[in-house]
Amino acid sequence: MPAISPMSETSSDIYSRLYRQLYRIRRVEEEIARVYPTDKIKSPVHLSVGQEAVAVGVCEVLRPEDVVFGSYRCHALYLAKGGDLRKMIAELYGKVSGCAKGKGGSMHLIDSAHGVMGASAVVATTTANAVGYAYAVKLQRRDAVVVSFFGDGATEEGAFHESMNFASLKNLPVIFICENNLYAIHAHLLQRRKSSNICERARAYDMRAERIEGNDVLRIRDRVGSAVNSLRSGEQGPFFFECMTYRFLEHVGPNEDFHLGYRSREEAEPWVKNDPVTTIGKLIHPKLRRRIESREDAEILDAFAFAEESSFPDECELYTDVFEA
Amino acid sequence: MPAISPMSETSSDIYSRLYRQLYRIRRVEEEIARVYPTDKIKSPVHLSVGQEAVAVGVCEVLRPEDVVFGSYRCHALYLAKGGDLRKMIAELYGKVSGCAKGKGGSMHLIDSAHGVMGASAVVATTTANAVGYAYAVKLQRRDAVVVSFFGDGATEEGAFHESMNFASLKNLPVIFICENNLYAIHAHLLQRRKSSNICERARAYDMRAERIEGNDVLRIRDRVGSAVNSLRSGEQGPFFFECMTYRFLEHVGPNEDFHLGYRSREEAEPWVKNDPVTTIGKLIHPKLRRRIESREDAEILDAFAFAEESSFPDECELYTDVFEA
Amino acid sequence: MERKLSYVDAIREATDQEMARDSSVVVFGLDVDDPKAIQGTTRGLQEKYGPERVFGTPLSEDGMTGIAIGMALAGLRPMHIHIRMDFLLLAMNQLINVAAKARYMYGGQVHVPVVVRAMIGKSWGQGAQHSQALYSFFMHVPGVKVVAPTTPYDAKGCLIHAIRDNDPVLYIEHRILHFQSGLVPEASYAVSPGKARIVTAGRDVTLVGISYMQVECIRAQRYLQSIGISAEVIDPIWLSPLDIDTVVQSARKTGRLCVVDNGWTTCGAGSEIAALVAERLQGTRDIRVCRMGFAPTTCPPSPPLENLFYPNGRKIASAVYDLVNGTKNGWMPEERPELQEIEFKGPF
Amino acid sequence: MERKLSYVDAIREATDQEMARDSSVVVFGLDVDDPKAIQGTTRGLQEKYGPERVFGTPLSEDGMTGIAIGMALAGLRPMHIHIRMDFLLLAMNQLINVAAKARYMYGGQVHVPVVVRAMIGKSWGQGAQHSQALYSFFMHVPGVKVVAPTTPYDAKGCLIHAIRDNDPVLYIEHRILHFQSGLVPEASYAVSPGKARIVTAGRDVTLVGISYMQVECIRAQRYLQSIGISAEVIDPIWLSPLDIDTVVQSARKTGRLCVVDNGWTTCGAGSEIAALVAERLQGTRDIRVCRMGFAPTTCPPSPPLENLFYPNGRKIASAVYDLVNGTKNGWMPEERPELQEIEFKGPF
Ligand SMILES: Cc1ncc(C[n+]2csc(CCOP(=O)(O)OP(=O)(O)O)c2C)c(N)n1
Ligand SMILES: Cc1ncc(C[n+]2csc(CCOP(=O)(O)OP(=O)(O)O)c2C)c(N)n1
Ligand SMILES: [Mg+2]
Ligand SMILES: [Mg+2]
Repeated sequence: MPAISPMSETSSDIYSRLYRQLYRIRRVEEEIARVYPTDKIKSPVHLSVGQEAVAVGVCEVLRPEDVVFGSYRCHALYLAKGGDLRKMIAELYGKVSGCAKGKGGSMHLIDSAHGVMGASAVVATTTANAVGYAYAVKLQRRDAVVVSFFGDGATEEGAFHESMNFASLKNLPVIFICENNLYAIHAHLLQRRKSSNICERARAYDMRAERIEGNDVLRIRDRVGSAVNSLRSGEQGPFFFECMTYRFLEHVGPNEDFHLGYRSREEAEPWVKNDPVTTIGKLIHPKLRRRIESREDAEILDAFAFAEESSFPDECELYTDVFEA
Repeated sequence: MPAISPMSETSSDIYSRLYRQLYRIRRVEEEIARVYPTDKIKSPVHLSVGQEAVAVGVCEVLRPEDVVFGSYRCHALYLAKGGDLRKMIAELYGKVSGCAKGKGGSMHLIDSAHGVMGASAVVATTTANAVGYAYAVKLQRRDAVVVSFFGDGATEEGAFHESMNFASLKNLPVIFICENNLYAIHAHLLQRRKSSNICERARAYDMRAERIEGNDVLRIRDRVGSAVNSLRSGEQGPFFFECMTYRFLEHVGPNEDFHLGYRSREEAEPWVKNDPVTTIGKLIHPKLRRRIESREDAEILDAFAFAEESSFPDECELYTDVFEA
Repeated sequence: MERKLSYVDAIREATDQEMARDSSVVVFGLDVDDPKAIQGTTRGLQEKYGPERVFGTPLSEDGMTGIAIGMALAGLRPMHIHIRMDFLLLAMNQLINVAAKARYMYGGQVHVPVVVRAMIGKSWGQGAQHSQALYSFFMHVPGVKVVAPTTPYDAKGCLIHAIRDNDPVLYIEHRILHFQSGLVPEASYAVSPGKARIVTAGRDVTLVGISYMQVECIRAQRYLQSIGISAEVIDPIWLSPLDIDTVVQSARKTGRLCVVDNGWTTCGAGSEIAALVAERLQGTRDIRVCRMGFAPTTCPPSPPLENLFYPNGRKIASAVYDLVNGTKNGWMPEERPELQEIEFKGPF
Repeated sequence: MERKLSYVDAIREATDQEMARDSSVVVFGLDVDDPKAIQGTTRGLQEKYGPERVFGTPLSEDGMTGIAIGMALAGLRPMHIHIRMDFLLLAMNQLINVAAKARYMYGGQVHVPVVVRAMIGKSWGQGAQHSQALYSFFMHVPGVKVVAPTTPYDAKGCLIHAIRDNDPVLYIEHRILHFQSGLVPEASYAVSPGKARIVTAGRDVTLVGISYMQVECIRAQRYLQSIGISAEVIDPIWLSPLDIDTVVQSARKTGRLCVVDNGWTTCGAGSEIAALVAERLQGTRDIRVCRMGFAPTTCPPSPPLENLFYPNGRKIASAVYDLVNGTKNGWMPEERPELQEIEFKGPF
């Protein structure tokens, strides 16, 4: 375990906060997976199970006024940044009480009140949006940091290149977080580029880039935290982090997919062994841990009940929100 | 003057061949500039005056079966690769005897018989086409090299990024030639990217990249020649060259543009002093040189006469070539 | 010729036969060589023809489209596959500015035999960005052909034509149609542009259904039959070039035209067909027209809203009833289970 | 209010006034801050409002469009300028998949007040890739507004509305119109969607001209006048949302509709207008329709072919003559110098 950068709190506070988030996200998605076969959730779900450490580690060092953008694999990010759980589950159920009134679905979670500025089903599109948001933040002299989350596959899109170039040209207060889980759907990184050198490419845009190995929530919190601090202290951006992580379940849907043969259980093993939910859980006193878990379990039950009980949007909702009323 | 890589011919043969091309291209464009005010050429002309060394140096080491793709600034490339002069001028005049029957214009010169595979008015589009062509060449086991010419501005487009990544992934027999003339229209390179590190970015795609300073036709011929030789000897591509050069005239049109103020005559001076047409001309015996020049002058006169005398396309031509007849 | 195949297998067989016949055919796109094999349409092709001719790509729609064009310029016949038509929006520059124009702007010196396979998604809350069918964009621009086969028979024949065509062809597949099965000759055959298909002859109204909406139009035809309205259902198959004559003749006979788009109606295929029919029949035959399609909104994932968003057999039947009787919401048929939508479980 | 301004100056003044009024307005795009200042439309703005609010960009249409959207999400009102509409093909994903859908797919939590200024080129052999007017693409997709002002007055008023509008607006400028001059009030005013303009009242035919074709329609109206055909010329101004009522009323009166697109006709604005008018008037009024626009080919640079490619006043007058008299090529007016095209020297 890497040391915690000195902060005015005991590391156990930090551990329990991190654990609370990790556990919460994991359990929410396990519940989604459990419910999914009932077809109550009629929306493609791209679960983050296994990857929670990235969103949790990064958001641990963010403030409410900071802003994040994500991809369709946005559940962990949404929750880690403080997105409303009830509204999230209701959105998956297509209910009017959802964060997007049932008009977004699982791939477009948003909670602008908590700085979750949206997620796109089209790879690499929100990266440019995040850069634009960061430009505005700088122009408006706002004290906020913008963080763009995307997968390894997103780095192959032209939009990624154009966004990097502009963010670097204008020294924008944006942090790029590449969640490198080695795959784009079923295609391994090395089927899509000659070498695994995402950080080198980022450096070619004249930005500081660093790879964080091992799906390590503490190290992510530590390293991204210092980048966030330099931005807050007026240093210029951007920063780039490649966070190595691993998806435990299938690309989309609630199941495992080792039977497909594009990756092996052996490959997954070390990641599963080193599952942050377990490792961080171990750092907390069992009593405290159980307290955290039962509180989260209750909240999750409540959120699903809320979604179940909520009503579907009224027919007239079909026509609203195309343009300003 | 850098040494000539050993080849089975005297350097004077090489000098005179290079000079012939440099002179030819320069004179053709001077003639275009002279005629332009008469409105006989109703097509936007992006002249290469000052930049001829790049196309000439590269094409000197290419064979007829090799293939080049260019941008709208394609006159020098078209001629250097052996494109038909009469057909080029006729195309600018919008005549049916033009290389595209008057349906392309100055920005879309093509001569497939001589390996000039086209030019696009949309920046960075032919780079992807060149990469695709190189993929085919490799698949077909053809002994040909593909060269993609583009400007410094093109490297900012997403299409450039995607093309580089794929060319590198598949080790394609393609050579990228970035004609870095420091400007995109009136915007300096450093207004568009944080630093002048085009080669670094190319290397981030795991390809060999080299900058060639000084608009030096001999060095270009030398360095690109060795890349071409390695490709011919079965080595894998791609290769990337950033050729520093300078545009003497306005971005589009026949005139100088120093009065606009986005660049200074002082900046241009060293380039003009070191004008390859002059420097290479000096390496040739005056007699020989005059012989070359008068031959070229005559051919150019003939080409413009040909264009003048040629007829415009028949009305029915409007509807042909949309689809296969 | 009694062999039945699914739409998926029809596409796979067409591709296989053409790849065997012509070594210049190459197939690529995201996930083309993965375990899901693009719904099965590319299953086994890489094993059979090797990774040089069949391969998955990086996430680079624009670049790979330009690369496909470059391959075509070099004599290959590339097929570029997109699991969502929505992603074509990243490739518009190469498709519209280059592929559609190359033959013309190079005075016929080159041609671009590229096939772009694009899938339309529906349902299961795919929502805003996984539900669009933007074929009208490509009908608008000269230089690209557009086909949207609805039957397994046409899926095979149109794809074979598309591969052999020397111009760019956009081949549109609706994911629900992938599950249809029907008669498909084993021998190779081409379904070329020029002839729309009259699926059922009728007297009272001409029903034109595009892509999956063809299925809903057939349902509507059944509903209408039950109350004595005889609909002539036409499948245009090729949208560009479009066989408008068949539609015009039918409309001249029935005096009524209803076009059901599998997309938004504004500036859509339905607008074009309605306008063409009006231009062609004006002064000779007074006709009634009606266009249907997606609601003029973004596609919502919430099931009840999604149902409102799409036309279906009953809504079409109801609209046609009004067209015939000059009523307004004069009739809505009871749901008939035997006409139920093909059962499928998402997400697709 | 007798002040005359050019279309270019009207755009510049609108931008200047809005930037002065609202510090959230930012202006960018390729070459926005260069000596040519986008035909003069951005002249002086950087000096006045600084390089943070007015700046040129890298060559990155797709990225910069996404960046504009991100700015809008953060509360700015970005104006993104493209010197050629053809380049929008690189930005379709962000425009269609994100800008047009954000408000809806986020359930109204956000809005995207982005203005995209796109210029249509013509003539001087610009050819295939510098001549397209693809506004029908944006009319097709819900969530984007589209405006194509033709007069300096509307150029200013529509741009002011566009900047203040809380949804994405595509603002289309034809480079020939840049040279028009006309009355433009100095005080700020908005020309909002909802009302098409009847430019000249008439009895015999309704002429709808889009963007620059408005000018050609006015020429046609003059030609037709000379032989006693009275044309009502309508400028829709806003294409989305479209004021179809004004066109329908006029067509009900004249019984004849000719729509002249400044683009290709297939699935174009003309198809939509013709289809809407047919749907609205069927059964109550028999009307004749005719659509004109670009030839169904790629744009050729060769002058004689280019002349054939575009509609003009005489061709429109001739088509309308046929529409009125049921003839075929019944009449073609002599060129009238006083109706000559605005003299301009390319390339633009
Ligand atoms: C532009 C675009 N192309 C293709 C797709 C289909 N697709 C959905 S997810 C995905 C893989 C993305 O991989 P990555 O960026 O690594 O994210 P991950 O799923 O691994 O989190 C692809 C190709 C898409 N959604 N958008
Ligand atoms: C995609 C695209 N964006 C913008 C333009 C407008 N434009 C024409 S040339 C040019 C500058 C290109 O600069 P560079 O690539 O350095 O080539 P150079 O003109 O210097 O040879 C621009 C921005 C274009 N043609 N295509
Ligand atoms: Mg991944
Ligand atoms: Mg340049």
